[in-house]
Amino acid sequence: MNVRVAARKVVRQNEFYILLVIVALSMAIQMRSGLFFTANNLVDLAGAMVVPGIFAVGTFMVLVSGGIDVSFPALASLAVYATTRILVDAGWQGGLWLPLLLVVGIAAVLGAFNGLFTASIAIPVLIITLGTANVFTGFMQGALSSVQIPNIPQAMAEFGRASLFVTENPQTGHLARLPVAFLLLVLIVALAFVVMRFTTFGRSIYAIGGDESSAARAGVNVRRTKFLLYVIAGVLAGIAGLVRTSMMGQMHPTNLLGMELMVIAAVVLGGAAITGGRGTLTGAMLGTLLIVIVQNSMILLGIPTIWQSIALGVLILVGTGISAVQITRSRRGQGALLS
Amino acid sequence: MLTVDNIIALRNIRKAFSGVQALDDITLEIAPGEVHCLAGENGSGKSTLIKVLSGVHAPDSGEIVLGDHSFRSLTPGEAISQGVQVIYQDFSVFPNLTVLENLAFTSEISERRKFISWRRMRRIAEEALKKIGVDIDLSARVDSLSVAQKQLVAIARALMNDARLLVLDEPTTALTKREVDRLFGIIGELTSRGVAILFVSHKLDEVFEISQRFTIIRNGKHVITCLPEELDRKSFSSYMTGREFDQTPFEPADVADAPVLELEGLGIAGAFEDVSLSLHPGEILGITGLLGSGRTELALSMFGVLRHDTGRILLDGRPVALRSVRDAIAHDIAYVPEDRLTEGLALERSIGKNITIPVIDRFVSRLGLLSGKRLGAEAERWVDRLRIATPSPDNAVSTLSGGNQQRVVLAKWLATDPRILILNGPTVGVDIGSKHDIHQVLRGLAADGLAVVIISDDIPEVLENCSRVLVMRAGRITHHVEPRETSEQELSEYMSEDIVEEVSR
Amino acid sequence: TPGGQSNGGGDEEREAGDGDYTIAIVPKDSTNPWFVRMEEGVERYADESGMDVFQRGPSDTDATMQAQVIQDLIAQDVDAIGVVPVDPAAIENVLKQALDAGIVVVTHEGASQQNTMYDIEAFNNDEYGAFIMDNLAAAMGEEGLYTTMVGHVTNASHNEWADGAVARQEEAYPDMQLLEETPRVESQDDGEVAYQMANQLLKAHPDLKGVVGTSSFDAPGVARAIEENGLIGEVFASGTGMPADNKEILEKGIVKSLTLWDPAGAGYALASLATKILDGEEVADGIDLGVEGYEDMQFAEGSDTVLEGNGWIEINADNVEDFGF
Amino acid sequence: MTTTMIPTSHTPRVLKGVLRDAHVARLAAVLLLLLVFFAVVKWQNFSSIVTWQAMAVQFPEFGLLALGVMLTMVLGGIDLSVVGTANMTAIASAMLMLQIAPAGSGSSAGFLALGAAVAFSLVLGAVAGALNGFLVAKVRIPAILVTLGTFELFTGIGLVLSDGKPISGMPPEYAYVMGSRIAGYVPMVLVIFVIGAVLIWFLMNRTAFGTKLYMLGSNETAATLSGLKRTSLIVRTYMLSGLFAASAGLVMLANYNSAKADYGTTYTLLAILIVVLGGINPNGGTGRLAGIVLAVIVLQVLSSLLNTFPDVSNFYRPLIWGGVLLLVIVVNQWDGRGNLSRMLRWRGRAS
Ligand SMILES: Nc1ncnc2c1ncn2[C@@H]1O[C@H](COP(=O)(O)OP(=O)(O)OP(=O)(O)O)[C@@H](O)[C@H]1O
Ligand SMILES: Nc1ncnc2c1ncn2[C@@H]1O[C@H](COP(=O)(O)OP(=O)(O)OP(=O)(O)O)[C@@H](O)[C@H]1O
Ligand SMILES: [Mg+2]
Ligand SMILES: [Mg+2]
Repeated sequence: MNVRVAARKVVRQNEFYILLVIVALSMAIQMRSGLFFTANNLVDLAGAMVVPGIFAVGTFMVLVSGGIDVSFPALASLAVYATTRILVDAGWQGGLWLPLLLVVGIAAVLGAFNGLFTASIAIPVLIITLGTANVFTGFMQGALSSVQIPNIPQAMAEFGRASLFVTENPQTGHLARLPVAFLLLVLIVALAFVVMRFTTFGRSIYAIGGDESSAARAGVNVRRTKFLLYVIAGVLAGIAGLVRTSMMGQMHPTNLLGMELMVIAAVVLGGAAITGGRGTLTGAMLGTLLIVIVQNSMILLGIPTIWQSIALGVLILVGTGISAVQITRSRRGQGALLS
Repeated sequence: MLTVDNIIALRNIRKAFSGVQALDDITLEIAPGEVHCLAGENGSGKSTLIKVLSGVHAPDSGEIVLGDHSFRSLTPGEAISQGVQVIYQDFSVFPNLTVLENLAFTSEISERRKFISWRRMRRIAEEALKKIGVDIDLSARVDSLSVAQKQLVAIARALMNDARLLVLDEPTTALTKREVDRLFGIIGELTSRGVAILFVSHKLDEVFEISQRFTIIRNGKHVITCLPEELDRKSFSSYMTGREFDQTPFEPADVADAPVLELEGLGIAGAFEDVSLSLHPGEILGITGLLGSGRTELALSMFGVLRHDTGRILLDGRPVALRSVRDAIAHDIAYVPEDRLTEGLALERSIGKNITIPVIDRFVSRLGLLSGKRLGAEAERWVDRLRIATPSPDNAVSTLSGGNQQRVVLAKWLATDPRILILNGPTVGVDIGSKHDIHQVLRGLAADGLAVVIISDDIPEVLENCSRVLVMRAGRITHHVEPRETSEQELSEYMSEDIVEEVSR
Repeated sequence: TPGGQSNGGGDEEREAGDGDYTIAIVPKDSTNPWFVRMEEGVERYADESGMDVFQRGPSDTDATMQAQVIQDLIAQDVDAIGVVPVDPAAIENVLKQALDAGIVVVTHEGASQQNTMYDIEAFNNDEYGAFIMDNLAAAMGEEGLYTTMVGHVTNASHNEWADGAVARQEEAYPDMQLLEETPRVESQDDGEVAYQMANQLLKAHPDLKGVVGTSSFDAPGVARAIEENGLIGEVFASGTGMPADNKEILEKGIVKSLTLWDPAGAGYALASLATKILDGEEVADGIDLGVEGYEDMQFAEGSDTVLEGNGWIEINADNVEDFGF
Repeated sequence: MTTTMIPTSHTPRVLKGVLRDAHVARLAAVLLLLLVFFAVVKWQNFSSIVTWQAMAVQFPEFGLLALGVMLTMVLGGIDLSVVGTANMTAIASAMLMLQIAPAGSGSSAGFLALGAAVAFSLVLGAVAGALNGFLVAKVRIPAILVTLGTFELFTGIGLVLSDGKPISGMPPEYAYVMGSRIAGYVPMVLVIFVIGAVLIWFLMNRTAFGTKLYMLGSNETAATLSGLKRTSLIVRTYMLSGLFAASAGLVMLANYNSAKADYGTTYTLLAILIVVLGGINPNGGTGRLAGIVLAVIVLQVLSSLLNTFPDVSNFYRPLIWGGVLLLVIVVNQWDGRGNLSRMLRWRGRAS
């Protein structure tokens, strides 16, 4: 009986369907190429997850609070560009602590800029961050006249190259390495999980996303919570940017721009409500994983380059469609009268 | 007997919102252990006063005294820690969180904890529910609960801490008699412990049953503070509204013999079953029952929102299939929904647009263009006819008070020129003045030959305005009652007869 | 006739032949180090000539934005515009408007451009592609499986270079084969995508031995995949790249050689050619634009608008330090 | 609601109605200030007709896209696929034109091709929009996901059709008509934008559709209970968005005399920026056309003004756009609710 209840609960959840879609897609790729379930491929996917994954954590937290932040790629680019520029110009030879500190510091300030607006002005966050995103990009490209920085500080480059372990394909001898940065993703996801589940701050974010005025009436300091949230989201974005730059071994100021929609889509795909208050970190990660798999399997699937956009589009629509239809169907059984 | 450091007082409070003086020099004192009733028409400033007391709004001037502390203004956190607990009209629950969290979250916040212990929260939540003696699944998400259950959650949450003052803003609008009785029991217990209660309600019976002192306000100004003995219903209403009413039972003028609507053995699995009734032009049929008795589902199936599994619906003796709201409208059926805010109105749109939306296609010329002039005239007509208090029908509905918003919903459906009008809780949260007006409108409509169905658990409302009353219980119609041959007491017993109340689904 | 037609509100001092012109150079996009380098040439010309010569490009590699920049320049009544088209077809209209307004129009990397007075090519695209192929073939030992990578499948010159490379292989390197399943991949002008694409390619086709890169993001991204897969010396990449950006991969031997031409020279040459036209000088075979590689320009075969310079540069581990950019 | 159709009394009343909306009035003030600044600082450019013609050719592209996005946002949705739709339809109709009138065919074939292309492109745009609408309304996928997916899909179809290359060599008649200047001054593409805007004005203010749209965006449950056809309204709205995207595609085809799968990639965010700057609430139910039109013009004037300063790099453009957006937000808040003072007070407390 209890098992059935639990099973019904699982079946009502979005995560379940995303997982099904992921499994089905993996099977399809495996059957088509025989390469999906190889150690190298899985490690490559894990590596490719790092940056979008960290972005997704921040995006998820903001979505839960009822906002949509489109400024994080611009924020990350600016923070990392400024950091790299400063350190390269100063000829920094020391450890990773300083780049990390600088990025976190700058990103926190930029996040606070977002936070100041969102916490004090009752206007959809999408609008505000659309403004700040442009300001960040414009500041980076205009005031800092950003250009590509080919040689990043030694410590960053080393961090980008460092690997946890290396897998080898016995037939081809090809290697794949899991970057240390993957640990960072795991750490951040774990931290975010604890924050969202076991801290008053995290639960306040859910409360605000559910009903902001109720949260205020319950004694939540809504402004401080939101402010802090955007600082954290900024820091997470900055870290993701640092990871990307370190892994590429180069700072390209505009590389990250335009990623926001895909990341938001991934998190929404994972079941986070665009209206706030609802969603799980598991779902957000699964959604991101699905998108990463799709983007990283085109050649394995043998899809010609020119058809890849179509394939990506169809996969997004089918993936979201399946879970949307299932969710509607299972909710209908629950007796929602309207809609 | 009143110790000074226990008194709760608001002194000379003023509060204005861009242009509206919502509170104009209001003073209010509440003694420990007292049930104090705050009465006033819609928009008179009751909720605003409460929000000042609970720290949601900072007053423009005045003083808030809690025991031996005096405050210029409060924050919600301060208010809670000073023992002020509020159950808001909209309950202020978190729809996206579980019952458990809704109950325990506030205490986590007020204790300024950084980390949350789910075990501790569960304990707190269980205790809170035990205190008011209800049983709701703690892991259920609040948006899956019924309105009454949501309210119970809000009440349990407010009562959980050692409140010094419990404020209830229209707490009984969504409760049935039985639940109200239980609430009053809880209130009695609290007052005996010295907790002060500030109570806002538009239901006069309740107000007189429970209150020990009254404060009446009008247009943000203090009118009178007095004891219940000094008031009767009539003077109470006139203090509130500055008008006089007298309510006489409804006598249907001439009811047609041929029914316009018949239900035969209608049923929806899990909601209601075997419902048969007939409705005649010129009558007002009451359907009453507890929440969860299937009354709303019945109404929705008559309006084409829900599809019935068994039985059939006949209009003018001919079976019809109501597959959608549009079908129902095409058959001249109108439905005033239960919750005007989420189901009835588009708040930021204009009054005129809200009224004319179901019939907007009638104002389209052959070229496909809307006739603004005719639309405006139609809106004006309804604003006048239902006496909706607004300077212009072009104003947003959100600028109206609850009673007037309800009139907009009514106007919207009358504008469709229906033959059958179904109203679900037509006067929930509406003040006596507006309520009276709405009832007069309904009676007039019936007299003009409209067939009206009022679904309500407001027993006096049903008894005074309906020509026949059906009692629903657990999805079945159990009694047919003639209002003149019954009493409120009897009706209430029919509604709750041997029901082991199922609060959680 | 430059400057001959007044376009309303234009200032009268700037008549043809007065030797003081306003010349705008419009690159594809300006964060790209390529065009940052080009701007150096433009600025050098401005310094040397003392005229108002500046570079002004869109903030993204976007044909529509580039067209708007040109449109605004026309409205400002500059004397000459030198463009590096993102997409020649997309700016035909707006360049026609410029010509109609009496503005001198010259282009670079736009051999197919109709509405231009002259187009300067550092080289012929097919030959450049062939040259990239020669470099790759040398690295691969002239045998094995290879594929091509472009910034975007919509990028015309990248595709022309890639086509040129394939043509060269077919003609000169019979032991090399183009990967048939995936003959062309896209790096989306992003080093990370280039890396991920290369990873996938190597997984799906373990016998792949070389990648012809075209955009400046391709070779470094592929190089990272080669290094991480432990395939240095077994798989090779080639392509276009700036010396400073690629020093490391060249020195590590992941990429044997890269090819480029100096964008600063192109920027200088564009401004210089525009001045000559404005001054009314005759443009003929052998014209000297005053900068290395463009001293002896020749008309391309069968064309009287496309001027070709002499060549490109190959960079490798030995000479990468010598360029100073 | 007593507006008459007599033009003389009509214009001032419309203007009054428009300015009654505080947000729109502030945008108008911003535009006015901007124009004054432009005139003072760069009189030479300001007074030249060429400047204005250049602007008038530029903004219809993204202006038309913004009009479509606006409709979907009034509904509480969003359309991220507009650029994909524009490119796909432009490529398809360009190919159709080349079929009907290959290079060297006569002018009658050219005009036939023109007509066929316009019709085909609009139909295709509407079909693309209908797909979006269907997925949003019936399958109930969030609009942001639907349109992100269809953006990729439509772009992909464009790529496959064109093989990634520009489709060019349009019959000269296309450029002749679409590139023409009416009365020698007014560019055809501006006329198209104006027609589009007027059409939307009519839809929103003079038809039942517009009223229903606002109602549905404002409260879906209430609208459904009022008997509005939810699915049909949503599908029709996205169809309109597709239609406007297709017309933007035709304008781009005219401006660049070619169609390509990756034209205007920066327009998606720009269109959203415009809509949001224009005062549309992304949660649906509110917003005015006048706001959008003003926002389009403000951004265009800003951007053209910026281009007259050779020393100010184009990269400041997003900084300035973003700054204007934030400024408008703050000012709206400031005189709307007095929240600015609260924000300052709060900031004091936090430090
Ligand atoms: N936040 C606000 N902004 C502007 N005006 C407000 C606000 N809150 C209340 N008002 C105005 O203040 C007046 C008093 O409203 P209040 O909510 O206190 O009335 P009420 O007595 O609770 O009415 P009801 O019986 O309908 O609940 C009304 O005129 C209302 O329009
Ligand atoms: N933020 C606000 N801005 C403007 N008016 C407001 C605001 N909040 C509340 N009001 C107005 O306050 C008045 C009363 O609000 P309140 O919510 O107490 O009453 P209600 O629930 O609408 O009425 P009822 O007591 O009949 O249920 C309404 O006129 C409402 O429009
Ligand atoms: Mg109230
Ligand atoms: Mg009320």
